[in-house]
Amino acid sequence: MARVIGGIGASHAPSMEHVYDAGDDVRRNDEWEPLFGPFSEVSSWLAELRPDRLVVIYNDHMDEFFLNAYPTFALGVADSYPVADEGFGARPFPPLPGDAALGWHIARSLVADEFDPTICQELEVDHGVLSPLPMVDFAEGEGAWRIPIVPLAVNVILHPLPTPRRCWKLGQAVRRAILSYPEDLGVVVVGTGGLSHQLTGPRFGAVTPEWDQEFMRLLAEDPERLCDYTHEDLIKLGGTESVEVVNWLAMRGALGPEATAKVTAYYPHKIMGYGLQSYAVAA
Amino acid sequence: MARVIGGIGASHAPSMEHVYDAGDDVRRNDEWEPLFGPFSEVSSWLAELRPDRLVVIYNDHMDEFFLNAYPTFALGVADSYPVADEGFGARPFPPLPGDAALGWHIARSLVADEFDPTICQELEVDHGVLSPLPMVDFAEGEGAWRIPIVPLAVNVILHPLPTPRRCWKLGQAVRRAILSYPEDLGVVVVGTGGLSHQLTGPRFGAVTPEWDQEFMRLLAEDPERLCDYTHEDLIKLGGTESVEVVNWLAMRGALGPEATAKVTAYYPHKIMGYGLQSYAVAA
Amino acid sequence: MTSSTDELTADYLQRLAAVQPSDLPADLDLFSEDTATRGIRLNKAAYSLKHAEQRELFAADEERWMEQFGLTGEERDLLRRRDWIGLWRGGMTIYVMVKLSGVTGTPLPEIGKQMREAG
Amino acid sequence: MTSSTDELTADYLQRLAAVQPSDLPADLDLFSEDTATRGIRLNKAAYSLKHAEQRELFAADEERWMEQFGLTGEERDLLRRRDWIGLWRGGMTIYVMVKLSGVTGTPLPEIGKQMREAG
Ligand SMILES: [Fe+3]
Ligand SMILES: [Fe+3]
Repeated sequence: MARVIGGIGASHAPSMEHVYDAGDDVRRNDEWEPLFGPFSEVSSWLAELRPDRLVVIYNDHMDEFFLNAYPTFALGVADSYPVADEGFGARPFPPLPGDAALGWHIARSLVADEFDPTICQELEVDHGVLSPLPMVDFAEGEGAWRIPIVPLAVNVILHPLPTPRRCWKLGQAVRRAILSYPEDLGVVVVGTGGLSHQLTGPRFGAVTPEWDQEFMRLLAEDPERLCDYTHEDLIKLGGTESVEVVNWLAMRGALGPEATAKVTAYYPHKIMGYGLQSYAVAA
Repeated sequence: MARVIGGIGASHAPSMEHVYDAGDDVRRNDEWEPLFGPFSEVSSWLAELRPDRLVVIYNDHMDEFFLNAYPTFALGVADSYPVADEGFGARPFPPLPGDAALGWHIARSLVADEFDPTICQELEVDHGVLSPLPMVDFAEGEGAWRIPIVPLAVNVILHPLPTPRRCWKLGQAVRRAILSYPEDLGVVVVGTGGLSHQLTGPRFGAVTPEWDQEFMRLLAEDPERLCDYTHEDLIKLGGTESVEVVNWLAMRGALGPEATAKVTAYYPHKIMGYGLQSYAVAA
Repeated sequence: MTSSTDELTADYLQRLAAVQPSDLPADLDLFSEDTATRGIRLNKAAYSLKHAEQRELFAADEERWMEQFGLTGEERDLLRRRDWIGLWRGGMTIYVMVKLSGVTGTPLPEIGKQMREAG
Repeated sequence: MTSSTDELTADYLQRLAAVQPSDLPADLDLFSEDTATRGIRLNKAAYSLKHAEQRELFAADEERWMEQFGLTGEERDLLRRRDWIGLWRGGMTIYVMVKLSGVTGTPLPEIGKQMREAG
């Protein structure tokens, strides 16, 4: 049976892509070392852990899904996920390898657990996946991804949004799906997005470091407390677009009660509260 | 507050469209009177009941949704629903009037109730809506629809399908959404599809009248019993494509415990078990 | 590894099993993981026929129409031969097959006759 | 009518209220029923820019690009003027606005500056 062997929470942002694409000189300069340093620590940990699969809980930014039919939860069941063109041409990464069989199993398990996913045989993934993932899973020398993924997109854009509690339960359901998968696979669950940011209106650019750090502390120590927050609470605390942190909450729900935070890094910079957290799970 | 004032279960099929479009001479001939007679009875009842809105629980037949992103539940939040071109040109009906505000309210209520709908600002409806609806809600003289709708599409095509129990609960949740809507509206809930039919493989054309009638009896008298049926049970009893009857079960869940069947009509003909049932709800 | 699967209740495992029909007679099919994966190209092709331009292209130049969907050689042959049973076995759902029945002028009863004879 | 609403539990009503932020400061917006309805044409227009052909059309002939989306005269003016606050108030989400920032060569900080000054 498959196992959940670790977790990662990570911000996502186009800025992370620009810095990554600029190469090591920029990644490791004074401005970006506080973000990329911790990422390389998590990358080394992941290389040692050698997971067989990543389940990536993220959100799309109207690069794949549009208002004609906006899914609350959308699950990939493909063997390959092309990189979305977000309006500037797609970044030159090869398509991300998927695991359709695991995706279908998760689909069945979610439906059995009374979740109502939109099931995607084709899905282009945007910076919700592509901004953090190369930092931990791309072999630059070989120009190749290492670990097949199953992407799971959460609606954080078009209200009504699935509640933080629903996202936590989604993570718990993803855990059951992994544990009931007959193949012996080690799976790391990734949640991306946030932390604080505000991209519209007069508060444009507002970042709230105290809440961001409190969020990561609660996520590590008392995650169910976060289920009591409404989106209104989250918006007031971290900005309209910060509600993406529900993706971290879903990730945390998939880890089981015994998980412990290892790396916790935070770097508020310009218009983003960048956060990174890794979780070890007792074998 | 809005109220649920009635319910309708009705088969849907392209054949019904061909007969309707051929006009009264064909509708009321010996071959089709057993189907169209009861429909006109339900139509008269509806004209007396004068509902303000119809919530139509149906399924799409790959006329709007495709395998790139197949929703488990998809809810319309538009003020107008064009008629889909199913491959033969769209039937010459005007777009169906919608009620976007009621749709959005149902979306919020479903999300609050931990359903995960795909929210549709644009949606073309196919014969899942368009084959039964003109029989009860189209003013032929004026060439106009009478009652604004909110369409709710259920995945009955791409397994894993939402279970009969989940669909029953969906109906119950739709009921709560209607009851909590602040406007004073009378709403009739419609469920379309089935009954028995088999459109693939060596059993093509098989119809199972005994089960169809038992299904309508159970739906009227003991609907929760139907929640214990699996899709496997339904497929064995009524054929692969008969699982559409979960749309009736969702409709029934929306009516509350006090509903009673009025019209119950059944006509097995050629490759379809055509069923029609209307429900009165105590005021 | 039993520690992790201990978390899975009997109720969950029963529900999980129930969403996946596993005891159907061989002559009853499902549109699910296997079929949907196998049939993706054929379904995409026939689904396109909901657009009038695609129907016109089909009528004008069926080979050029087929070129758009990455079909395998075998899939093209099934389409050329109007091999309804083969298309069904290749994973084409009945719902897009109906659109193909339209552009090819094949009445549904004729498809049904072939299906029944497939045995 | 109380008979029907008696069915609604306090727990349900609280959950229903909680999914709809109702006490946000005026300078915090939501993308929800009102915005999504108001903004559908503008969002469709900017969303189209994920396709290279649409970006090329925008660059070649902005007016012709705009004709595709049923935009109102006012919406066209907002686009012509690069009125980012107006577009935001017109219901355009930041996520498609970013695509528009690309084709118009407007850096995000410039959009942010305008947003902050909107007050
Ligand atoms: Fe984001
Ligand atoms: Fe149907």
